[in-house]
Amino acid sequence: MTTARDGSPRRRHTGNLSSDRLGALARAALAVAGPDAVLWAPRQAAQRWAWEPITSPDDLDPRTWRRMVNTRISPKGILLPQTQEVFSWQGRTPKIALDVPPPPQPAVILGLRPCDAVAFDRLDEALLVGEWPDVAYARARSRAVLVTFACESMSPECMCEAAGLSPTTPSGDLLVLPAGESLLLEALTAKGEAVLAELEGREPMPEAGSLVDARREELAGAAGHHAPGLAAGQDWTRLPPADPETVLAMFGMPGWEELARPCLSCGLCAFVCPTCHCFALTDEPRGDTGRRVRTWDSCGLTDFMRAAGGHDPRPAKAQRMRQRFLHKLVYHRAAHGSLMCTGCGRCAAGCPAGLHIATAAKMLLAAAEQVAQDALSGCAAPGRPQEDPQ
Amino acid sequence: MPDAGQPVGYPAEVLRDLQQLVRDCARSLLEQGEVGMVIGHRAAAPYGRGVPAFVTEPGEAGQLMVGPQCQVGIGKYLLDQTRATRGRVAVIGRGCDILAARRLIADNRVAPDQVLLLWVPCAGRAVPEAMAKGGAVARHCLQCDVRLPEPGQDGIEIIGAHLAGALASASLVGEGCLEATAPRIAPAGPGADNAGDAGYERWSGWFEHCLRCYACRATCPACNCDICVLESRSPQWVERSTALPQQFMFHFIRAMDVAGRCVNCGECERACPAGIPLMDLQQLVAADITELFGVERPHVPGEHEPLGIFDARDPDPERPARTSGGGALS
Amino acid sequence: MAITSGGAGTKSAFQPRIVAFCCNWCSYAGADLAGTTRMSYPATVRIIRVPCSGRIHPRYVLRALERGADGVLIAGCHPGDCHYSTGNYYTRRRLLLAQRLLTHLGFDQGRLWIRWISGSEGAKFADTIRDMSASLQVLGPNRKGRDQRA
Amino acid sequence: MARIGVFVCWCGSNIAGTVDIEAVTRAAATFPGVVHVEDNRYTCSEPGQAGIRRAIEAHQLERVVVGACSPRLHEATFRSAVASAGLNPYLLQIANLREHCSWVHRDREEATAKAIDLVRMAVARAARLTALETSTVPVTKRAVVIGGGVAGIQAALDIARAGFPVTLVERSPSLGGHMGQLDKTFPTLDCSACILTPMMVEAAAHPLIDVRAYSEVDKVEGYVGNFRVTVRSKPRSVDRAKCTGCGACYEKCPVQVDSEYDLGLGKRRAIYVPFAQAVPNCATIDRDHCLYYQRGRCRICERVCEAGAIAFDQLEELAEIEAGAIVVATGYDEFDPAVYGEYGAGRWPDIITGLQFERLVSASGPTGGEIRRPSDGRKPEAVAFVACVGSRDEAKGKAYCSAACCMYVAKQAMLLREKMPDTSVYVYYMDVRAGGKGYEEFYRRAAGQYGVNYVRGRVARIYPSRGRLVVAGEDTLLGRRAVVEADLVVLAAAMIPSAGAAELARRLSVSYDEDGFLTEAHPKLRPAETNTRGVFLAGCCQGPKDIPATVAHAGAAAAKVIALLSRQHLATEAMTAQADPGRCSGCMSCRPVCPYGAITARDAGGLRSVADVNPAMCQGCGACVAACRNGAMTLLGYTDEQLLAEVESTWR
Repeated sequence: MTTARDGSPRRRHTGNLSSDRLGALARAALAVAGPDAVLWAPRQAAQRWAWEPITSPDDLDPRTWRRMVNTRISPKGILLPQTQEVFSWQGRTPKIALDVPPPPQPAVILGLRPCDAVAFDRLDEALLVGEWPDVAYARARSRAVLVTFACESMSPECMCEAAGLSPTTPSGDLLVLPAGESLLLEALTAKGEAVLAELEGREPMPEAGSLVDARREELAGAAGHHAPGLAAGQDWTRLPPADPETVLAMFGMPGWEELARPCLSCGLCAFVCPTCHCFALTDEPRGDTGRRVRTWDSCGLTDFMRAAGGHDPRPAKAQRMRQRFLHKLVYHRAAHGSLMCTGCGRCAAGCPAGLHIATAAKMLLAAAEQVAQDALSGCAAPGRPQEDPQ
Repeated sequence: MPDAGQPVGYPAEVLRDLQQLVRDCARSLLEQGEVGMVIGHRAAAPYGRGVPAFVTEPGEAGQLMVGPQCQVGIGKYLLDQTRATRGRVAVIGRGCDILAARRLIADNRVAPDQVLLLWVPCAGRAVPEAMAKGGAVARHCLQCDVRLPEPGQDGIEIIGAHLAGALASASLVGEGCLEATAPRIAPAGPGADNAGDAGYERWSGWFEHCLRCYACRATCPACNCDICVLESRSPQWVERSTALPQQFMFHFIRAMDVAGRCVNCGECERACPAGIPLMDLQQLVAADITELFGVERPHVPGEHEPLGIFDARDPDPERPARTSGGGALS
Repeated sequence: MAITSGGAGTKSAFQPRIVAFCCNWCSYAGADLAGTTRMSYPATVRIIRVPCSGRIHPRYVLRALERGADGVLIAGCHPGDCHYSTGNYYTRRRLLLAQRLLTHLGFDQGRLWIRWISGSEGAKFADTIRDMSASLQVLGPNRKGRDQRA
Repeated sequence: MARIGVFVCWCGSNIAGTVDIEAVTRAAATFPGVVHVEDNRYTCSEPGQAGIRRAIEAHQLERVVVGACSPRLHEATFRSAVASAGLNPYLLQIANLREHCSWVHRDREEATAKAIDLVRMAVARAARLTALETSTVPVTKRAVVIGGGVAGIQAALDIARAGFPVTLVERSPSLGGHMGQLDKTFPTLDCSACILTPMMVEAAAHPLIDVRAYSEVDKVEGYVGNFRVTVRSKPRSVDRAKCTGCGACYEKCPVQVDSEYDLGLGKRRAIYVPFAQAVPNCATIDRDHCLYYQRGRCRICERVCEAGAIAFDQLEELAEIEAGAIVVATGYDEFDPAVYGEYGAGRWPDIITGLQFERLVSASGPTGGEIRRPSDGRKPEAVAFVACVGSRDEAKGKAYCSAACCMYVAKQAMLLREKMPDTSVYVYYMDVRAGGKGYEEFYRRAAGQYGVNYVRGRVARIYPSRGRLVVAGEDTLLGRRAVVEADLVVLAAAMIPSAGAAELARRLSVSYDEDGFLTEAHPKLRPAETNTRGVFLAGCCQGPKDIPATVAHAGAAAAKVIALLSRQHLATEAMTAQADPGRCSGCMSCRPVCPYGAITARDAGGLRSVADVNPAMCQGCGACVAACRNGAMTLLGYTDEQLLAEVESTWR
């Protein structure tokens, strides 16, 4: 007797499905998600893997996914679209009519990698926790079913282990462990349970039971399962809880300037990131009609913080980059106890200037150790941070 | 260099010699105080790809590298570094880096006396995804005409001229990279397969995936305005929403504004996370500029921008254009 | 299918929308002359007055198409007669290239017309609008780069 | 949102006949910002304008839209109406409901729909209009005329006679230019010197004309009304105030050199007055040939000069002259016929140019008007003229026609026949262009009663044989070879812009064509103006002309200058370009496309420079705005916001 990821008490529920029955799994998930649900899965187009709506689940072949480490763009847009209408209007004050768009169709996201599945947990923390949950995201999220596929291979870009995760981290509503010709399923939430139940309702399916743990062991031990990139051997969970002193020390590190030198102030890192969720609200008038949309934004862009009147609290790119990395590795953790980076590696792979979050992490770990040592050796704390890098 | 995938067909020993020359040159420049900074490449994970190196101490010159892994264009960094550095700034780069620097100079953004340009021969640069497979050369490198330094240009010095020949003969395409190097779009225009609806569908397909992350603009040496019209709210030419018309406007404005100013470095396409073949557009426009206005090698910054001058004998839209593709419908 | 002059008489199903940027000194005056001499052309055109065709950035062409135009006309003084001596030469280069770029993006070349119309060429202005309307009727409504809410 | 008033005009039945005014006003009332709509039978009439004024006050209107006839007709009218109600005149927008709508459309329904669109566009634009001010610049009441030939003198005199001071700058030691070298002038055959000399004298004597001969323009700064012209006066080594022009010095000067004035046919001394009627009548020492300057001794002139005017240590003077206007009258030079090797010019002394012939036939010339062969001084028994040498020949010369040659060849042929009736004269020509009052008759007289042999055809080559010159050509009319043995050959060489004209044009930022002639602002309507406000053209610097055309052109330029200088202040355009220094990244792509040189780079500190527009020079074409990539450049009155507002409201 354990508790599910969503806290619901449950008996461990697993299943063993032949991999050519993936379509059935998909349809079961669709049934759970609702009548008008849309199925999303990775598909290869123009040499890249991308998330696309799938109309014929039976064409899905998990074997092809083995060639995919991960999609180039994260799946966050499925539940948090880059462009989302908040409301539309018609007429002019005083005679103005507002109209709120209908809720999105429920989504089944099939084939998530653990790093991306965990990323939705992070988005939940950022957008749903607290007094003012993000209504639009909440609606999409509550009706979505997440089916995670454990990774059978890693690329030089992968950093999940540095981020405290693994290629088999239980995440999403249902975890799938590919094992040869069969898919070992493990329900992780009530939704996952429902999917398995639905599946069993259609045809008898054996329990996977201990096979799941065995396969997880196997995958974890398998070669090439240790982040080979710059992040190799790093463990960001060792970053200390963000006590003011440490944060000030990290904030004041002189290294930011040098680290940021190559940065070109584009927004790529945030736009490919599965957990970045900053947005901008803008109006799009068309005569007497129009709409208010929210669109992805990035703290790396030069005008991100520019206020009406032109003031910009973060004019230097070093300041913007510090904000980004500290938010990923320190600030969010202080608020919600978890790293805002799941180690998917997209930013590092995509950065046109070859910047790497692991470089920043290394710097932060060093700074933290310094603080710790100073504390031990009883000598004075670093005190006030240095001047902002300009 | 960590897990560097040396692309097939590169003469490793030539690159090694070239690299030594580059390091020595940078070291002596810094030692003699000729420059305050040398911008070049150094190896970094993943793939051991070459990322920008900003060397200010003679001792650091040893980290400089050359070769196909040097993906990141470094010319544009002069914009920041000439302002941030005491003394001149040297760029040790390939033809495209040099052209990028010349673009900034031509655009009045960098003073010629603030920079020192050192041109290193190049055998093309690798495609990120293909690095693991042993590297493929970026498409536009196949059409590149500045791989080998052009002597006799003032303000530009050449490193390793004697090695250029060896690199010139180097095969440009690595293992399993043909698809990466194949041109994706054929020239449009009446008759061409992607003219009209087909072309529109094709570009719509690409633009649908555009994230508006501005990486193309951020890396483009011709996009060097301090404040960009693409983010302007008044007048607002492009709205933030990623609807298709906005995407077309975004890419039309960018293509038009760099028309005749693009240095053919391919940075936009390399940087694009959606893999949009942006260089196709630029190369089509460059060909048009040559055809319509007789400007040879429009990617080489000259005294005038092709759109900043005119010739009374330019083709006239009222008369049928010289060839298909251009001119007004009459 | 052709529009009868004046747009009166046989009204065809599809009336194209043309945005015309006319330079104040030649083409706008030409359009005025078409009026003073009571010529007639289809009511398909909306003229926007600019000091010189050299003022028009190619962006305007796409913006007009985006916001509902089926065709865009850029009209200026004949090359060599520009009131500001050289403006239209730059226009010619910039818009010829813009036209190429649009075709590369899959737009129909006939969506953008560039014409030189002097203050004395009222007839040429009327003819241009007539021809352009007719050829746009053949092309049909523009859907490319079109903002559906416009 | 600005409070907008819309005024729809019936224009009698002109608009109302085709457009349903009532429908338009009803629609206009619903447009954003519109707080008042009314219609008038004739909005441009006094009551109509009064209506606008009333409404502005009654409804506190902040913008006015008038739906009426073309703005090219009544924009000024309505602007003043708006202004008289205390509103900025540029807060007016006109919708062209007549020329662009009611007069070109027959279908009432269509015309009405279009009229509504036009008003909507105007309202949308009006909402984004901003108040504009025309600033003024003072006018310095002086003109600088560059070039002391007949064009420059004429212009200087006209301007001075109107009461404005003039500085007349001439490169050579004396005024007069090429006209001073001519003998007689067509078609009247009156003596050139006789009509030019009085002008020269008047110019020199005129209290308002400051003649600066032997001087050149070094630098030109500033803009219309406020030019600063730096004039460099070369040292004559003679004190102009003391020199009486008695001539004792050049009587005694031991050095002889070729005379520029006589084009090498005669000699002058190292100290000289170029010609008898020279103005100013003051000697000049040619330092390149003077023994004292070359060898350090001689100084004979100093000894013989009773006025003690010789000043060997004279230095060049730089004077900065403030002027409101500049007239360029730099004239022409003769095309060098040596380009035509087959004509042997420069190789055989008896092959001369038209201008040289003028000196040869002139009573003041080296031969005292006796026509002699330069080589041996013999009287020529046969003389051949060759027209179009360098003109109308794209291959080796110039594409254009030099306009004066046909006539001066006829004139010179006549003079010859008059002086030496037994000398036979041949004229090789392509065709005779005698467009001008009395010209055709003049040419007929030459060919007819003067018995000049006109041979239609180009000359293939000219070569010496037995002491004479064989002119081998073809008579294209008779279709046979036309070979003439002549003793003297005169080549009617083309007119080309005088040396340095292009350089001067660059200093004035005036454009010039591929032949180097300065470009007028408009080929038909503004022939004496240039695109640089305040700079005008007179005479052959703009293109080949004969004397009457030159004088007329000079008069035109003078009239423009007078009109300019008689203003106390110049109003600058209100609708000018403006660069936003905060947004401009200083790429200066705008600079080359500006036809008025109004844009300069200004240091903005921190290694930044930004574009700067001089509103006094800007004419508001907007070329720079289209050249600006990031929208830093704006054209007041035609901003992107305003134009986009029109585009976006076109059909909604």
